[in-house]
Amino acid sequence: MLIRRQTDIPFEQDPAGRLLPWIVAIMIYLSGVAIAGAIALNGAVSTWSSGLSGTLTIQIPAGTAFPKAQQHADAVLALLRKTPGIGEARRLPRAEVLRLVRPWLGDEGKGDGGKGNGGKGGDADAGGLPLPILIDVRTAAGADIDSAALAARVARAAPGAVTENHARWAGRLIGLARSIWLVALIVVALIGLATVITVVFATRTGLRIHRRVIGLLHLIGAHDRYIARQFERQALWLSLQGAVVGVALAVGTVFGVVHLAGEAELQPADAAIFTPAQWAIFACLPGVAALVALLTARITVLRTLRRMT
Amino acid sequence: MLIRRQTDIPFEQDPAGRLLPWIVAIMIYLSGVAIAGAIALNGAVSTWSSGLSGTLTIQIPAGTAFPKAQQHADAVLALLRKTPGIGEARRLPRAEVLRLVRPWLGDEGKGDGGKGNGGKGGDADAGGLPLPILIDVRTAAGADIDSAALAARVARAAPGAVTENHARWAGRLIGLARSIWLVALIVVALIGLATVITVVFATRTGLRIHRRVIGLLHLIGAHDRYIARQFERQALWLSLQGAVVGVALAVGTVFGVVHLAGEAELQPADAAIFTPAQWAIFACLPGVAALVALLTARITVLRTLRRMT
Amino acid sequence: MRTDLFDGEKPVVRFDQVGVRYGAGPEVLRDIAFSLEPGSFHFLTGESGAGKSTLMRLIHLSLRPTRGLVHLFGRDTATLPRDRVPDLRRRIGVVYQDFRLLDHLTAVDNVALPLRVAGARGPDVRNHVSELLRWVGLGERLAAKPPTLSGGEQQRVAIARAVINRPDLLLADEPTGNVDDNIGVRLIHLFEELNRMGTTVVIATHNFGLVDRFRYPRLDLEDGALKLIRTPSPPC
Amino acid sequence: MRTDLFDGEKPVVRFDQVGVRYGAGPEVLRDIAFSLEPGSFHFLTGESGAGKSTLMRLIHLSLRPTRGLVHLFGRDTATLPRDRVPDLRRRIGVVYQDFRLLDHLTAVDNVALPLRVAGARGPDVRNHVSELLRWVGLGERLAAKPPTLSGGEQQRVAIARAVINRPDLLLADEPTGNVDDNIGVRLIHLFEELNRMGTTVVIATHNFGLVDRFRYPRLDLEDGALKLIRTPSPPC
Ligand SMILES: Nc1ncnc2c1ncn2[C@@H]1O[C@H](COP(=O)(O)OP(=O)(O)OP(=O)(O)O)[C@@H](O)[C@H]1O
Ligand SMILES: Nc1ncnc2c1ncn2[C@@H]1O[C@H](COP(=O)(O)OP(=O)(O)OP(=O)(O)O)[C@@H](O)[C@H]1O
Ligand SMILES: [Mg+2]
Ligand SMILES: [Mg+2]
Repeated sequence: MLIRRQTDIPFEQDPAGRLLPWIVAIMIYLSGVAIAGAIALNGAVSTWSSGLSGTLTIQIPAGTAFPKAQQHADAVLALLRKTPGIGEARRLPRAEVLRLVRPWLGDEGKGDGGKGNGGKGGDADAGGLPLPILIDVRTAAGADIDSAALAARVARAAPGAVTENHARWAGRLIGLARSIWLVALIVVALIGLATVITVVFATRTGLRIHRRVIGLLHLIGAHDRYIARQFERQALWLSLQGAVVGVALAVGTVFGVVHLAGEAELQPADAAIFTPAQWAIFACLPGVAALVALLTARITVLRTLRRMT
Repeated sequence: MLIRRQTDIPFEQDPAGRLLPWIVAIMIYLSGVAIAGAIALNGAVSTWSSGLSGTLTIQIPAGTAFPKAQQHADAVLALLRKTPGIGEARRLPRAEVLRLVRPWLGDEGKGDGGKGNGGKGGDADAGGLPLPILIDVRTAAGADIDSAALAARVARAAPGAVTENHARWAGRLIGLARSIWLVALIVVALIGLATVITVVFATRTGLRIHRRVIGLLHLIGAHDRYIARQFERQALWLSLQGAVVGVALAVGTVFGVVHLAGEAELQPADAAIFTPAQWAIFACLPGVAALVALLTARITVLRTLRRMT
Repeated sequence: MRTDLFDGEKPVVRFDQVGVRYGAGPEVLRDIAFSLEPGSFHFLTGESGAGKSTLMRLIHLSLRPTRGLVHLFGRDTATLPRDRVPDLRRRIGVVYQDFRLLDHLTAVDNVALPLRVAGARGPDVRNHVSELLRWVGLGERLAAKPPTLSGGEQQRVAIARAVINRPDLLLADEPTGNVDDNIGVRLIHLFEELNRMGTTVVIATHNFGLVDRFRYPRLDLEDGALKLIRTPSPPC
Repeated sequence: MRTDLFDGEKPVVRFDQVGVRYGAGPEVLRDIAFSLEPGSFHFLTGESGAGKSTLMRLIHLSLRPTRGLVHLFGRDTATLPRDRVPDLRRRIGVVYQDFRLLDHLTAVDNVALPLRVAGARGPDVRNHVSELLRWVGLGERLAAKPPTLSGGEQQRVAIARAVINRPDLLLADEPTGNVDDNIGVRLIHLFEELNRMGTTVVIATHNFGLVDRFRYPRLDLEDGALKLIRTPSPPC
């Protein structure tokens, strides 16, 4: 083409060209991190609610002082089987008990019997402490158990046994998690709003900076759409740039945090906290941001032009 | 004054006038909330570290099966007193034990003896369960206790006693809290950066929009400072507006969350999570934002003008 | 060419009792009634502030009359929908009193702009544009951007842009204010060339040297009223 | 007044072998050497693109010469620190070829701008400004903003702004391009008035009617060189 394919509107010199992508990148980064946090929290909450709510754990102490721990455990299991409203009761295998106890004991709990071993009646011990027997109780769906009464009966059947009601505790945690989730949503919404306002700002600014150019294009016989299209493309391109950078950094951060959390044994290292569908949210983020920017620019320009006559 | 005290630069029609305060308000709101979260978390962490780190808790079961709980407790206390490296060991008063146990038991734990009371040898009971005796152990500063060996000796002195090593557990929690704190700091820093970029953007934009006006003022004999001052005032005023709104909303949100957390008994309703000094941070936020905006505008304008000759 | 656009020899412009008032001010134009036949050539005169630019703006639809009717190419512009305006404007070339060039485009691109907006492309376009710029004496400054052009050079680029797509109607507002009389005469010759090919021409000017020299009929504005002054002798 | 500023009758402007080249282009001005004595009055002529506006820009320090020395009010401008430039500029009034009015200020505020920038305040200022605007024929349009003024009206506001603070040096670039000859003559009279009070005046123009009528010495630019053309008879 011999007449250069320049835009009629000289966006190159606009401050938006250099600064808008950075603002969008930061915004998208922050919302990416917030979304990741919300997803992770959501996963944890649903694990808790499915795994724990409506559940009791009975802890039966073992060791030198409790030679009858095994009988007590059997007695408790028998008692539970007779109790109406109890769906399932099972003794946790030793490995799982060890895993649950480990954070409370530190690295010594990881394998060897340790010094000062005083355990006899219980299972294997951890760091010199006899491992208690844990019974996981799942209440039947919809059943309303009087947990205090049950706890008393359990304590009678197995002296020293402690009944923990996870449902209440988990309910509270879930409630707290829900509010944090809500805060994350609000944060994402606010960041989205700030991004939209920034795009509107950049577009209005562009309209102001290029007012004379636009006025002249109008006078020369350009349609509104002809002008709007150039602004749309600009907004699309700038915010796409920023969004891609922001999402990349956010995904990097999430990977880093997941890695660190695995190192700190806060969660199983091999667990996939994000499903492919959830990763897809991140993949979509730049597209969504760019589309929002495009539409924001179009609407802003067409409205402004209509007012210009 | 007969010649109207107008600004030479017609900022009134700028998009920044309508949009910048909103962007700043959102930014300041988000950083306000992040700062509040960080402060609350910091408070919790310092409570944990001062209250828990270097600390063990020994739990001695009580109830029908343990008629000798009192003797066991005395034996453990005697043992601890002989152990080198132990700074202090005290039995927790009943009220405190009740408070600690309460979240695990629900509302029943709040006072009456409850039905199915099987307790005899222990203190008062909670929801039908005998309250265990808790001994709080503070290690001497700098002492390195072999907690596994100690736990084994305690278990021998008081069968059924469980030794919890808070130091490890709390250390992990504190580590996690520190990383969350770090994330909050990064978020605040990023939001601050985004705000600065936005102010730079608005200022550069203003310089572009009013390029001809500025050029003419220059030609007519205006000093750079004369022009910069007008931009500074504008940036100061717009960001102050936004920052005040943002801080007000953030403080409102924090109050709301504190109130909700109090309702949910997640923390004592009467506890002041923020000290006056910490509230002062919020009071300072608009001033800091406005000052940053002013300086950003000044630097941006003077640098740009110097390039304009 | 484009004779089909003249809508059966209807006047290109027809004003009926047109009045214009800016805001709450006095009427700048009062009871203006005239029509421009296809292929006519007029000077528009009147002292500074008489309303010449205002009249041009009315014809170009960038200003709506306070009262009265403006017909353009046979159409009543009062009932014209907004999105039909660009098509009418593409048939009008305008030289603005303040040029209104785009600072970021070269002289060539500025002149080619009306063609681009109308969708024209190709090598012919560029050759045509370069040739026209050479004709107005800017052969050396084809790739210069307006801020690097002198006042008179800018004015000539503005004129080239107005005539590049051989408009049906040419409105030139003070097109010779920044050039000396030699160039002024040359520019009027350009307009005459265009006029010979069918374009209706209206030139607002203060330069009575040119008016006297070319002797085209004058539309004269005085006290808001328009008077047609015909000069008996034909153009020289 | 302000005779102290003339630095012992040193020339107001002195050029020594000044050359200007824009970018990598040819030299627009070559070996320019002249000086303007305090209280002198010159026309600056030359065809479109000869370099008149460029010369004005050099004097006003908005363009640095490629080579040679420019002295202003007795000072070498090459060694002048950046923050001293505004003070020199305040002693120069300029009428730009493209007016450069501020669209958001009224005619009065536009004209008062140089006084404001220099820190002047008070009712005298406004009276003085209004009187001057009345003198150039804009008594009815004191509160109008430039976009609502006609081309010629804008030009006269620009002139009023250039002369409001009785500059030591007045540079007017094509100040009569948008007004008819009656007003043009009136404006030259205004400049003469100023000149009589000590201001050095340089007027760039294409209007040879005015040049011939007022017969002040002409600085003529041709092929980048400057020639002084003195007209024998005194101004009428
Ligand atoms: N937008 C506006 N609002 C208010 N008044 C206006 C506006 N535009 C023009 N005027 C006034 O209308 C009158 C006619 O203006 P116009 O520009 O049509 O004059 P003109 O004949 O082109 O003058 P010139 O030869 O000086 O360019 C002038 O007095 C001007 O001040
Ligand atoms: N910034 C610039 N960059 C490059 N070339 C320039 C620049 N400014 C002016 N020129 C060129 O320098 C020459 C002189 O320009 P100048 O504006 O001084 O002419 P002038 O005598 O004022 O003409 P006119 O009467 O048309 O206003 C012209 O050919 C112009 O194109
Ligand atoms: Mg006009
Ligand atoms: Mg010039």
